[in-house]
Amino acid sequence: QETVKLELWSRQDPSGPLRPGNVVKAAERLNKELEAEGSPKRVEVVVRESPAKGFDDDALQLLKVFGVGEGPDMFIAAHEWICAFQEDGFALKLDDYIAKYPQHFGTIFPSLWSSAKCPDGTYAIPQDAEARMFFYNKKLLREAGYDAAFVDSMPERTLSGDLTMDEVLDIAKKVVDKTKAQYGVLHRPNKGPDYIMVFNAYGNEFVDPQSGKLLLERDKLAAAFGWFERGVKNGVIPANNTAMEFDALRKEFYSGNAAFWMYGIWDLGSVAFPTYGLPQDERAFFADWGWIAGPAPKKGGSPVSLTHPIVYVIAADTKEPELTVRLLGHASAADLNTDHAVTTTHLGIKPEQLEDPRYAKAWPLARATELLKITKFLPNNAQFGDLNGIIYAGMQGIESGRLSAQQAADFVIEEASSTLEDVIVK
Amino acid sequence: MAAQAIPMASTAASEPTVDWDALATRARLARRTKATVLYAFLIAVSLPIILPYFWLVTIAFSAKTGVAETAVLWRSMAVVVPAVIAFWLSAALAQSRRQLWIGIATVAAIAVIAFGLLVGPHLHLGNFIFLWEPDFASVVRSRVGEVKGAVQFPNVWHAFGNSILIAGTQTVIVVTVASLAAYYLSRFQFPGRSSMLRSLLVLHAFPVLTLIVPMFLMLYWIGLLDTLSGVILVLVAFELPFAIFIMKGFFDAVPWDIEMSALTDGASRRQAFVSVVLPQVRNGILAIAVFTFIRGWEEYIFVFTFLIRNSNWTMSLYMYWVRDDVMGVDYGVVSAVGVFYLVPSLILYMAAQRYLMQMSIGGVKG
Amino acid sequence: MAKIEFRNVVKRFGTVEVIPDMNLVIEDGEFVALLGPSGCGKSTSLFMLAGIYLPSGGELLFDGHVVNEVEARDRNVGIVFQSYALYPHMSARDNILFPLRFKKRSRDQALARVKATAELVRVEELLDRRPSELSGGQQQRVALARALVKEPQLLLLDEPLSNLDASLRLSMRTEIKSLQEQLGVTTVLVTHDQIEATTMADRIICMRAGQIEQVGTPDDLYLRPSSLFVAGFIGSPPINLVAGEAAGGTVTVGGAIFPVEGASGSLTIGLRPEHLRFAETGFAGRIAQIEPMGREILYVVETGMGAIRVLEQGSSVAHSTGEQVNIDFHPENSLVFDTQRQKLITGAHVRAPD
Amino acid sequence: MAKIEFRNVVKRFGTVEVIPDMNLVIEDGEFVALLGPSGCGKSTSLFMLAGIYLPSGGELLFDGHVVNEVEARDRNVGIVFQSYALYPHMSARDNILFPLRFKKRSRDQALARVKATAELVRVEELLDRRPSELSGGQQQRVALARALVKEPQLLLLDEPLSNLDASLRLSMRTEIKSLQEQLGVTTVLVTHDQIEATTMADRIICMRAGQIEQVGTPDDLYLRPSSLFVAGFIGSPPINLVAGEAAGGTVTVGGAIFPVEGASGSLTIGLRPEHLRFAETGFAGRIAQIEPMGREILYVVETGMGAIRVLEQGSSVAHSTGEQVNIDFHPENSLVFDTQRQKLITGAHVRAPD
Amino acid sequence: MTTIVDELRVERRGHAKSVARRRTNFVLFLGPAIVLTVIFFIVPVVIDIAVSFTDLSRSLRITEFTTEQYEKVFRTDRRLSQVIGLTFIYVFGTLAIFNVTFGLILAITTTAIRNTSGSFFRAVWLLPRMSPSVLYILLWLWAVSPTEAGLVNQVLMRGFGLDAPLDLLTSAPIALIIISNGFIGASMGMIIFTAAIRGIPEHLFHAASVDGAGTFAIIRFITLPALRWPISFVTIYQTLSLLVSFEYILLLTKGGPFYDTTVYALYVYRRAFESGQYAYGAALALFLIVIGVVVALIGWRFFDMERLLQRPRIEVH
Ligand SMILES: Nc1ncnc2c1ncn2[C@@H]1O[C@H](COP(=O)(O)OP(=O)(O)OP(=O)(O)O)[C@@H](O)[C@H]1O
Ligand SMILES: Nc1ncnc2c1ncn2[C@@H]1O[C@H](COP(=O)(O)OP(=O)(O)OP(=O)(O)O)[C@@H](O)[C@H]1O
Ligand SMILES: [Mg+2]
Ligand SMILES: [Mg+2]
Repeated sequence: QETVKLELWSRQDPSGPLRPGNVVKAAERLNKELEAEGSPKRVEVVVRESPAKGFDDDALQLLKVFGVGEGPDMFIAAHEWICAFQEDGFALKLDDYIAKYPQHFGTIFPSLWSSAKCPDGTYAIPQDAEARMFFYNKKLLREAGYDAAFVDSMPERTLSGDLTMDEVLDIAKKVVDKTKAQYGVLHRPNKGPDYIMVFNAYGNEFVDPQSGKLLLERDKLAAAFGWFERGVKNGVIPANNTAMEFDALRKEFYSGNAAFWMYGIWDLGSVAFPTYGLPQDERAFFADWGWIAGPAPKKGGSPVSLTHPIVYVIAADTKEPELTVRLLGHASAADLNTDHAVTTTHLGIKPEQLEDPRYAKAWPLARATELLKITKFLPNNAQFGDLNGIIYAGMQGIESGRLSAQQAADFVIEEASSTLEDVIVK
Repeated sequence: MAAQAIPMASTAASEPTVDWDALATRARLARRTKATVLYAFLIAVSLPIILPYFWLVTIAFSAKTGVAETAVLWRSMAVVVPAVIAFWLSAALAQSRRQLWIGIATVAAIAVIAFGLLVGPHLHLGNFIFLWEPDFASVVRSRVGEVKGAVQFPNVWHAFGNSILIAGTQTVIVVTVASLAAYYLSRFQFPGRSSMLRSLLVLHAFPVLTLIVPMFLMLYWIGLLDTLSGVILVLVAFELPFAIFIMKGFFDAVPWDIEMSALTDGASRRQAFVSVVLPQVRNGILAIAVFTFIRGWEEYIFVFTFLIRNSNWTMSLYMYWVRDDVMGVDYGVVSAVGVFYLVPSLILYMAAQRYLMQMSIGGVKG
Repeated sequence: MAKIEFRNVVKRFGTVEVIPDMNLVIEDGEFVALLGPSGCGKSTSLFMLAGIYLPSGGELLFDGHVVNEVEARDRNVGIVFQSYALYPHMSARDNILFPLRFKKRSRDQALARVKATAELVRVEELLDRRPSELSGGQQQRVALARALVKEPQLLLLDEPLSNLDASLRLSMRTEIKSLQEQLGVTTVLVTHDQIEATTMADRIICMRAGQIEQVGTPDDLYLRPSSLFVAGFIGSPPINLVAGEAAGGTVTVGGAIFPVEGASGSLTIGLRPEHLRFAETGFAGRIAQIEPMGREILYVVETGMGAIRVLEQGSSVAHSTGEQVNIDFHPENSLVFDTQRQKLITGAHVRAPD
Repeated sequence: MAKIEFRNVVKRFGTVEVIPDMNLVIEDGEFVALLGPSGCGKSTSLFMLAGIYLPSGGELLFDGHVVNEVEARDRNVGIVFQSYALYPHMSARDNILFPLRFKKRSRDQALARVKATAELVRVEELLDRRPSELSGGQQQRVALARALVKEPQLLLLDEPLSNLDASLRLSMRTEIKSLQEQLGVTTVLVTHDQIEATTMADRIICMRAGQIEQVGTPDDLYLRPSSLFVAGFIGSPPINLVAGEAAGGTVTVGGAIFPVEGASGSLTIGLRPEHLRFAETGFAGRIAQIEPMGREILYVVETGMGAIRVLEQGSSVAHSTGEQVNIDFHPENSLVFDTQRQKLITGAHVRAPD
Repeated sequence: MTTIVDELRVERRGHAKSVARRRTNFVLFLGPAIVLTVIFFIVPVVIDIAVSFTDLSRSLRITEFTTEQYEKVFRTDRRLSQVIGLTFIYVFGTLAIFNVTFGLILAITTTAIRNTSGSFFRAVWLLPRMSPSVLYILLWLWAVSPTEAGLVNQVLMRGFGLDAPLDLLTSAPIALIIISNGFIGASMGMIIFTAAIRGIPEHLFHAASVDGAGTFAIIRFITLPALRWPISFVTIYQTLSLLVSFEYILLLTKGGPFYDTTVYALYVYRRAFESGQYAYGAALALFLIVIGVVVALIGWRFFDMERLLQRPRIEVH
């Protein structure tokens, strides 16, 4: 018998302990399979825990580690980073393997696969997905004078393109004006994916479909920034949103002091229910709370949602690519993935999971899966992380009153062109 | 003494009469005002520091919901502030030692009872769960469902051990190396002495944190990447200039004649260093040991960057981790970890406070 | 100038009582010396006068007014420290000028005073130098000028000469003394050097462990020390003290028997080395050691009652070690103390046995 | 024991030449004093002997061997500093034991030696105390024990007494002297106190600005100072020095004319205060100041040639200020110096005018 | 009894021995420090310089040697001038308000009261320095939280009747980084000045008060002149510290909002580490190193640091 040690690089992430955990469990299944095949090999997974704060730091650290040839056999990453690894030849191209193991990979949502692709092929295996949305407080809206029908129909109106971004601001404004609530719309106070949804709504795709290079369109940027600018001017988005603590923001929303909260579905499971005691029963929840997708910029436009899949990537230089692929295949098994999904309120990757009673019981997942239809991804560009930092700085500039929307767009373009490579500006 | 005109006598006669009583009253007033102003000022500027730390402690021992609340802080302050004032007053007003003890005992008793009644019911140790339940995060989150097979929740004792190891080893090396170098710099004539001292200052002008990538490469080349020794040696190198500077000051202050005595008594300079000079700079050694330890204790960037395979948890990273707020933070636990994190440095600090105050630079006065 | 009075003055540092109860009057214009061994509280008393320490009890009076709480700067006192305490970053001129800055006086007037005072102590040439560029004696003078420039009511000198070398000490002694006479300022000199005290002061206050042992003129202390302590402390080479038991008009000391007048019981007899002389008669001994001291020679003589120091004038040694000698003295130069009470028995004397 | 020799020893600090050219022989077992004003290079010379400073030139010999480069620890030298330089973190015992640590000797043997040495300097009771718990004199003794414990060939004393108070200084002086005689160790004492030098040393080396001015017995230096510097430096109260112009057997000083023998040109005449006496004849003056100094009285007399100090034995003042007096002296006690060269003119004397 | 000079051998070989000893001592005492500093400090600096002439990127690959990074620094990076200006404000603000002035005030006031009380207040002010940085900044974040839960806001709103919570992180970020660094910086000055004040002979204070000086005159004429050198030292040393360190700012504001608190050193970090442009970071860092070295050398000259070197009084090795 021969034990093959496979190293898995994983960030210490309380939001997903089963991402590496499932791989460890998968080893057992693979070993049984190997035993059955009569293979002498047995797999042991060694988890390398990275204490990085956030996926961006983690990816940068891992790139360095690969740079000196100390990389693991496989790693967990945010999908937008995979091309950075691919460009430098650290990631294994997976198209052939995926085709070879349909029992593992065949049913994964095709849309998720697109988040695992670089220009020349597939380089990762989707591990999970989620949905980002605008949560809203129905009670406050009703207090502000909107009738229940209006409030309850908002999700459908959004999906049909009838509710617009600016209407959200108007509703929020009314809430701020007419109720005791202090805030209209709150968003995360650090660099991250959710607010990109707003940019997506205004048509920013950030990547040139032909070349795969970063693409910045001044007018669309300015339009998106304009929404933030109007929000701040109306007193709907607080000028100090980016200075607040994450938990303080949540507290404001869940304790009824804000109309909208732009974040992701897992927040219900990890914070809203346990910490702020929002009703865990589906009907009770939707009586006072709800969520909408990212609305269209103007009536009749398309709404958006954003998902930010986490993926498994295999190192190009692993000695056992075949075994590693099979291992990750087992880790992607529907039951294991559902474990992850229901405990951390993330979305599954396979349609089978929807049948799982546990999944159905976790109604937020089931309900949010609808959004996958309109969901978008961050571009899989190696430099997107940097660009996002610049965009975030632009938002800070607007919210703190230092920049106008147009200036923010100019700032992003200028900053990106001078510090990033191959940026196409339109 | 040469016979001189006496310039004094002329004016001395016209000296105005002095109102001694008025002067005494004025002096008494001035003395009291001065003391009051000084204490008021110092208390005012110290409160902003004491308050947050006190808050941290009250949250750690009282928070139940995981939200940072101040109710217990203010309740405790309502007990502590009058108690401190009462202590002060009883110390100032006591006429004898006996009265002093009675006063202090009374105040202490009242304070303890008041504290027990007002704050006591709110206190609990639940937030220190991480000490005995390494998997506490999953316990805390069991409200979302059981998380099984989580391989990755770090153990606080592991982090604690690593931090102690890094900080302790690094302190020992820095103290040893810096003492040797500072002694030589302070007491030996050699070519390049002045430029050596100057380069210590110049090294201080180097932005250490921007050298991480060269360091990373460097450690990789010499095979120390991913070892604790690598991290420790890097920390040592960056701490050395400051430590040498301070130690040199202490060595400068050691009287020359005891070293001369040791030499004529038959010691070599090395022996004199060890048996006579070193014991005189004990305070300095303690001072830099404390500073160096704290520096190693709080280190996170190097640990994070240079340890890539080992399970490299340190207290700083642990603290980071419990604070990670993407999924919501339990401030009670964060505070408890903070208190736990602060304890070793506080103990060290209390023990060495006296010595820290004796730091001076270069032994040069004025 | 000022008349100074300590009335039951107490000084405590924390729980340590350094001065238990001090009573003393210093007359206007007087020059007194506080003399005593190290740590007996001389500087402490001085600092209370200066206003640097506050008395813990009792009353301190200047010209009849209680000044316990009056601040140092209001007392108009000049002080010279052992270490001179010149301000190191100021020139000699600025040092001397310093006390005048706080008086309402025009700068020109002040400078004129500085000049006059500097001339008085003869440092007018050195006014531009920093203290570090002055020799010890020059620093001493500048310090004196600084103390005198504001025409103090009271001049305090805390071991002002002890950092100077022998010859400088001698000349500064003379200078300070004559300056004080010239200015008539009440002066308190602190010293543990008895020669300094005896040569400079009108009266000496001999202290011991916070208590005043004796107050008197130098002669009083030398010739009529009120206690064993004072007798032992004053005089160099020190007095010979031998213990004996008196009964019936004689006192027995070691082997020797002395006729004694006016005392009995346990006695201690004090004989000053310079009052002893070699003679045909007297008590017998053997010269153990000879020590030429310039213009005097000190002989240590082994006698039945222990080693006795004898001081002879002159610079030529007339005796040799091992020689058998007899020692004689004038009865009126002998001091007799009650061993128990450590006090002088006035009027008692011994005579050398024949 | 050792014979010490300086042969053309030079010492420079950087560019400053502190000792330009020193030649000196110290005989085996001799007790010499290095005497001179502050900064004249006494300690520097001593430290070269100890092996702490390296000579910049010339040769330093111990018993005929050049030791310039020999390490301090191989020289077997004992040293006592002004500050005592006891190791503050060690008990008195460990302090004394310290030098023996570096010798091959069993611990018991070493402790026995410590005990013997401690008894020698009478600190056997104090061995367990830390230096901070000892008085100045006790510290001094422990330091001495430490220097002596290893039976040094050479004992160096750098102003060992200057931190002690007057009476202690006196007794330590005697003790050190008799210890040295007892042990016969070659000893070099550094001091700027002439009394210390004259009472303790067999020979005095009088230094000035790095140069040896005169080497001789105390009497040599006192009675036959080879230069004005030595004459002025030695003697207390200091010698009276008056400048005059000599021609044809007389020297004119101020108003007075003295008969002079064996000299002419610009002269400086030195008259020690204790060699002057009030008499019927002699040069005239008026008493300006009287200073009782215990057993002697110093008179300052204003004369035609300036203020002249006269020292009279005895303690009773026989004259009063303002009195007109005549001053006389023995011709052989007068010193005549060449003002230009600052050197003594041997054989030349003056007589008091009648 | 041993002979005074053990052997003639010693005499002859003395010189050779002393040279050898000189060398061994140098190696023994300074060797470890030099080796450690050179390998782990100087060599990285040299590598950094080399890196700045490459295109080293986030996977540590070098594809070409180029001066392009410097062109970026001097040509295209428009943010730089603003960053340098801010750095200037930050360094001198912190220095002037806290590290020197407040450190001095603390030293003077705590030495003016009873010693036990004095050391208590000094201990309080040392606490921030003794706390791990992550924790210290966490407390700050909680304290200045822009909601009503923030400690500052609670005090201001309840104690002083402020209406709406203050948002210091947005409205006064520069002040905030100056204060948070200053709370730590002041203790260094406080320690050194306290030691220096204690070193002033007590007699000088006594002499001055007898000479008529009041409290302020004593500070002005006795204390301050005696502190001239320590003040110079703290000034130059802390200027350098502040110039090159950014840890607390990174933790507190991450350089934001926008670029409002991005001082030069943090700018280097943001450029190099948040986006992996290591070569560009190296070029920027080099510029900072040059500035730092120049400041250090000017300080050395200006404040006469040479005085730190007393001539050794023992000449043998
Ligand atoms: N500030 C103080 N705090 C506590 N004790 C003190 C203080 N100043 C003096 N003492 C103690 O008071 C006693 C008397 O001290 P003081 O300085 O008056 O002695 P002194 O007679 O001047 O001695 P010396 O000749 O050594 O100067 C000493 O035992 C000393 O230790
Ligand atoms: N290490 C040194 N470097 C430079 N100059 C020195 C050094 N040691 C002494 N000197 C100078 O050499 C001269 C002689 O110094 P030394 O200490 O020998 O004098 P000294 O006669 O012992 O004086 P004192 O009586 O003051 O101790 C002085 O001018 C002193 O400044
Ligand atoms: Mg005193
Ligand atoms: Mg000397």
